Amino acid sequence: MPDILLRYQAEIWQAIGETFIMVGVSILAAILVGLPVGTLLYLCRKGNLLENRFVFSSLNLLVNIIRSFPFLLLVVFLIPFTRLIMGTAIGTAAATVPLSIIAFAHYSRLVEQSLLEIPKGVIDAAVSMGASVKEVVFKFLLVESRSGLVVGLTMSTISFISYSTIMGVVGGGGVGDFAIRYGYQQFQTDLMLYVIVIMVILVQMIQFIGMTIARKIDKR
Amino acid sequence: MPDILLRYQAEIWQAIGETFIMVGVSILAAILVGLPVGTLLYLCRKGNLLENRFVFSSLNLLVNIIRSFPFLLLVVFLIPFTRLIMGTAIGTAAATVPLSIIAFAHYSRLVEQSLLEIPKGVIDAAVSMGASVKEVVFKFLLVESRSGLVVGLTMSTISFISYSTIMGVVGGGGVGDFAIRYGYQQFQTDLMLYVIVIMVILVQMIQFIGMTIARKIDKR
Amino acid sequence: MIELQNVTKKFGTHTAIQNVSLTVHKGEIHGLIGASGAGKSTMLRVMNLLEIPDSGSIYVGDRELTTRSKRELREARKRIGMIFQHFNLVLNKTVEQNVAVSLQLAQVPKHQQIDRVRECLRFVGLEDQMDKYPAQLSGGQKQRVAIARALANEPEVLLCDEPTSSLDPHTTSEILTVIRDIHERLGVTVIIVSHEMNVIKSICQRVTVMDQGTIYETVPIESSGIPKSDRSPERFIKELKNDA
Amino acid sequence: MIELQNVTKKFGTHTAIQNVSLTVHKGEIHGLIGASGAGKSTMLRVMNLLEIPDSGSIYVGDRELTTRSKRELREARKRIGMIFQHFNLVLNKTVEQNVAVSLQLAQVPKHQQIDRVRECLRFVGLEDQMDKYPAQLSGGQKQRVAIARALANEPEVLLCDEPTSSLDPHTTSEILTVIRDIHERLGVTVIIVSHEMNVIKSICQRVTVMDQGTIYETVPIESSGIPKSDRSPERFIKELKNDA
Amino acid sequence: GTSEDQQETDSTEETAESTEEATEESEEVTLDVASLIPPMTEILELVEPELAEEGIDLNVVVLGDNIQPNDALHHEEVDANFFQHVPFMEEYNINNDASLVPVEPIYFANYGVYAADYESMDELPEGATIAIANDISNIDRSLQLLAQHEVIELEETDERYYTQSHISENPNDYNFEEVDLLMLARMYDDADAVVITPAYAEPLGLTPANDALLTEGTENEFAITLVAREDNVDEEAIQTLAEVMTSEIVRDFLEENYDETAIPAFDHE
Ligand SMILES: Nc1ncnc2c1ncn2[C@@H]1O[C@H](COP(=O)(O)OP(=O)(O)OP(=O)(O)O)[C@@H](O)[C@H]1O
Ligand SMILES: Nc1ncnc2c1ncn2[C@@H]1O[C@H](COP(=O)(O)OP(=O)(O)OP(=O)(O)O)[C@@H](O)[C@H]1O
Ligand code: MET
Ligand SMILES: [Mg+2]
Ligand SMILES: [Mg+2]
Repeated sequence: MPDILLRYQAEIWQAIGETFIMVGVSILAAILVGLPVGTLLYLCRKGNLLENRFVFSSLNLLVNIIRSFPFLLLVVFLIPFTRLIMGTAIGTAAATVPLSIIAFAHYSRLVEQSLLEIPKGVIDAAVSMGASVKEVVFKFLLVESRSGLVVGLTMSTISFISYSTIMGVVGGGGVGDFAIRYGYQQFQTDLMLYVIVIMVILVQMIQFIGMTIARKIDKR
Repeated sequence: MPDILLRYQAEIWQAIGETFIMVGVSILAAILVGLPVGTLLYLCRKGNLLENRFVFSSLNLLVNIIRSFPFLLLVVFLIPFTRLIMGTAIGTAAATVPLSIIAFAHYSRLVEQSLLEIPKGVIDAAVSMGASVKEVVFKFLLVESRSGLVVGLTMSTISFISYSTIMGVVGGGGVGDFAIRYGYQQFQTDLMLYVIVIMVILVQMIQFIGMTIARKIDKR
Repeated sequence: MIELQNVTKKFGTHTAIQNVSLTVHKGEIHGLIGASGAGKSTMLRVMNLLEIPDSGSIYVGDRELTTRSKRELREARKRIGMIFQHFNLVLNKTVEQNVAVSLQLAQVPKHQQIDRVRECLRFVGLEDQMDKYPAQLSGGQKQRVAIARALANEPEVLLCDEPTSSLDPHTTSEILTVIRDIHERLGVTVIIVSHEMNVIKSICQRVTVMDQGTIYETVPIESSGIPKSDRSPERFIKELKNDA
Repeated sequence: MIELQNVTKKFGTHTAIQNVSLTVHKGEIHGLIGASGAGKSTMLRVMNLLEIPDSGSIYVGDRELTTRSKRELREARKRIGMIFQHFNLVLNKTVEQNVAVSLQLAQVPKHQQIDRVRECLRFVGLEDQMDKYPAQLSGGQKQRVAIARALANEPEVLLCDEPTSSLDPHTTSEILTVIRDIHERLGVTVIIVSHEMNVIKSICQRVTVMDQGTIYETVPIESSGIPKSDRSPERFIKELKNDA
Repeated sequence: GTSEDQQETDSTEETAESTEEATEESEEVTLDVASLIPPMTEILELVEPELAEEGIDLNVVVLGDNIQPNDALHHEEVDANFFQHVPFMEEYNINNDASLVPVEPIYFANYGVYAADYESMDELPEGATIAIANDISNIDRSLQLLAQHEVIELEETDERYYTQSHISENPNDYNFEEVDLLMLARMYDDADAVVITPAYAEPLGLTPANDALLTEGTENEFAITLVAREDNVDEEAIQTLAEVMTSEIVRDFLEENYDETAIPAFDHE
């Protein structure tokens, strides 16, 4: 292992840990909030099961507002909110708040897109069996789109890593911030490149795992 | 119109212009490079028409590397390259180089995902008619996935706006940078909010146009 | 049991069903025939409100379907089984899961589900394909899964859109026997769309002929009975040589 | 014309076709029947190498198909029309475009394409549905588009997987007449999978019976001719009452 | 008419020649100067007309972080930059094999310690959290400021910069939280105290004179300085720029608008 990596070993491990926390929480937010919101966007769209102009427009606007904000400004804008629920606006834990919000907005769009690809016949079958909307979602839509949802979550996760990079601004840390601070701002170009290699490996792993799962569960 | 907007009118229009240039070029790159790369990723994947482990792994790695870089560092990393092809590394024109590169990598994944959703029967039909790979792509795959491709391009475009925000670092300008510079760094919170409203409107428009087109061309 | 009153359904400018009135009696097996594009599938889809008519009313049992609450409509649909022309299986569920889902929706207790699924799959001759996914099945096997799914929940009404379109004569006989059995045993009302006159003639009691979105005529017939058959390939040879 | 030698095709552990040899003569209409899951579709798909066999060889014309270059294989496929059991239409293309694409692939000059597409759609009775998309068609209409597409390019070999499975008797007669016509006029070799004995018996000259992935027997038959029919609904009534 | 035409042509030629000469004498020079935020950018804009009179076309290139202005200068994409203090520039030179040189110090950004809830350093409770910038030269600068006022003690080191690891005495057990420059001011309500430049304190309505618990003053090496390259520092245009930036106009401007926050550095020469 290169000397410089050994020298910064402790910091790098810590940064990796911080990235895992930030990205992990983002993934949770994507699944727990993004998945329902994306599903609602789909269901409330014109012509679909829960067609509802008001809910659709509101959610659509909310997601667009979040995605419109320059991410840095979103972080700043959310500081009071972050402080409210985390007690502080700085540090890795605090950084998970804006990350989670961008995460759910990001993933909800990918969920919506995946659901749009489901053949209408499947929904016909579900409805004809007397499935409630909840049952249509859980027993049909999510089953039939599951590989698309996993591919989407894989893409989102990789984006979350990229977003987490900016969280150095509020002391979130993480590998990306490490690369920027030590590598770029302190001109340790070799260190920066090593850290980027670490990030590439991380991303390759996520991509590989995600696509493998997606292929395994795709029986169509 | 609020006073402060009037006062900064000229700058804001210029920033909007810069954003249009940066995002416009990104969209071009997404279509001209991202679409072919995403299609190749799909075609070369195991079990598909052009199955080719080497091409697939190379492209996959390339896209992952681009997406792994903290965007700020990608911009910095590409400076020599940008200087080579644009003559300078600063300014709006120069900013389009890293943006185009992230754009193609970003969109290629969404293209790949859309193509993965195409039912296998369509490809069977194409192959049985003696279509060459090129014909399969142009006369079948792209036709059948076109609405997904438009939804994806819409999502990508919105991401490009978000990425362009960071281009202030190399003097790229744009609305996002304007909001950060005047609003955030100089604490003109009201100006910042107005500019963000402009961005939200821009994003809403893109989303609306994109989804409308997608619905119109989806005959499935 | 099922009554359509002056039902019209348009797709854009095209009128798929025009001012149709039809009564299907409780417990009968009712055939629906007509040229391709005559509106047969649309008729079936209107009967469980999968397609909402532009005008007219639909009675299933005693009450108008369109006036029911969402919950009541769902309950009504659970008692109406449907076999789709294009099967509409869930591609990411196994054969077993595709059939089980209709039992889950009807809140059948878990331990009963498994037995019932097996029983239905045995009916259609697929008990050994339980763990396959639809993409791994032949056309006829897919169709049989769709039939098993529709039967699983012991519906009061069974809407069948070309239920035997991909089935060989033996399997067709077996499926028709199953349909007639549940009809006799449970008094199920069956509406069957088919282009195969043999199928219609073998089990239907009344047949409606459709023409360009309207009902041309409804005639009672004497069902001819389901031809005997077995699974052996000799049958094919015999039949080829017999009445050529 | 088409010869399979010792062809075996497995899906995972399941053997769909086991060591099958079959010769289809140039210019004959050859039937393929057998129970659901017997391997009929797989046989057809092997014949144009859509399914690559695990062992054995396939001759189409004079040369082995598996040894050809990609380009030669494509050219060979252009002369083999195929009607799929599940149609496999391009859902984002109109009826017209779905048919035209096979002409485009064969580099038919543009101005001839339009006439040819119209002609084929007239054969299948869809000349007035040119601008609809598949999702707007009934099951039988979709099937007829698939037939028109396969015929458009005047193939030398026509592989038909249940080509009339969703068609009413009249349309079936018409389609069979079209197939027999091009067979007589152009000497097209036709292989037809169908579970409807009437269809097989009406136009086939030889019939192969499949059973569990193997060929049980191939028998020559005297084709009975295609029953006359017209499009009127009275026909249905007549047939219902006739031989009940 | 021929001779008249002749004459006319001649005279046109002459005029053309003379214009050419004129341009040569006062040739339009364009100076690209990279900068970040006010007051730096404002100072540059202020002197623009002065330079125009001298035939110098000043073009302010606004960039977004603390590295790019030096990179752009080093790679000759701009002719000078104006955003940093000399130690920061030296650090860049060492790491990038560059030869940037200071031209003229312009103003002191009077670094200071501010607290929302406390009037003086003594009120700050034990274990309080003090937010400081997170880039190496500003960590150094913040720690030096605190050491200067004996809030902490720093051990001797031959490294270029002091970091938290060099704190040898911290009698009040303060916590130092490193945050991005852009976040520092927003930590004013969050941390017990922040160490910031006046440029960031001003929008909070804070000035070094009235509100700072401690300030750095002007006895230090941290004046914001106009920087050029070794190869162009002696060029007339750069020197002219330095001249106008140290003129009375700039002094008046700073004193009027940035009293206490940006203290002119050029009278300390
Ligand atoms: N992709 C696949 N994976 C696994 N098994 C398959 C696959 N395709 C077909 N099979 C199996 O191979 C056997 C033959 O299938 P095939 O589609 O050739 O039958 P078929 O004779 O056309 O039947 P049908 O008349 O019902 O269409 C079936 O048992 C089927 O389950
Ligand atoms: N979604 C739709 N949009 C537009 N037209 C439609 C749609 N669905 C059906 N149609 C048209 O309505 C008519 C009746 O269709 P339907 O599917 O009911 O016919 P069918 O009697 O079931 O025919 P088949 O025997 O071919 O299945 C057809 O002409 C068809 O083209
Ligand atoms: N940005 C600081 C200021 O405002 C100085 C930057 S030099 C690293 O004074
Ligand atoms: Mg139909
Ligand atoms: Mg088949």
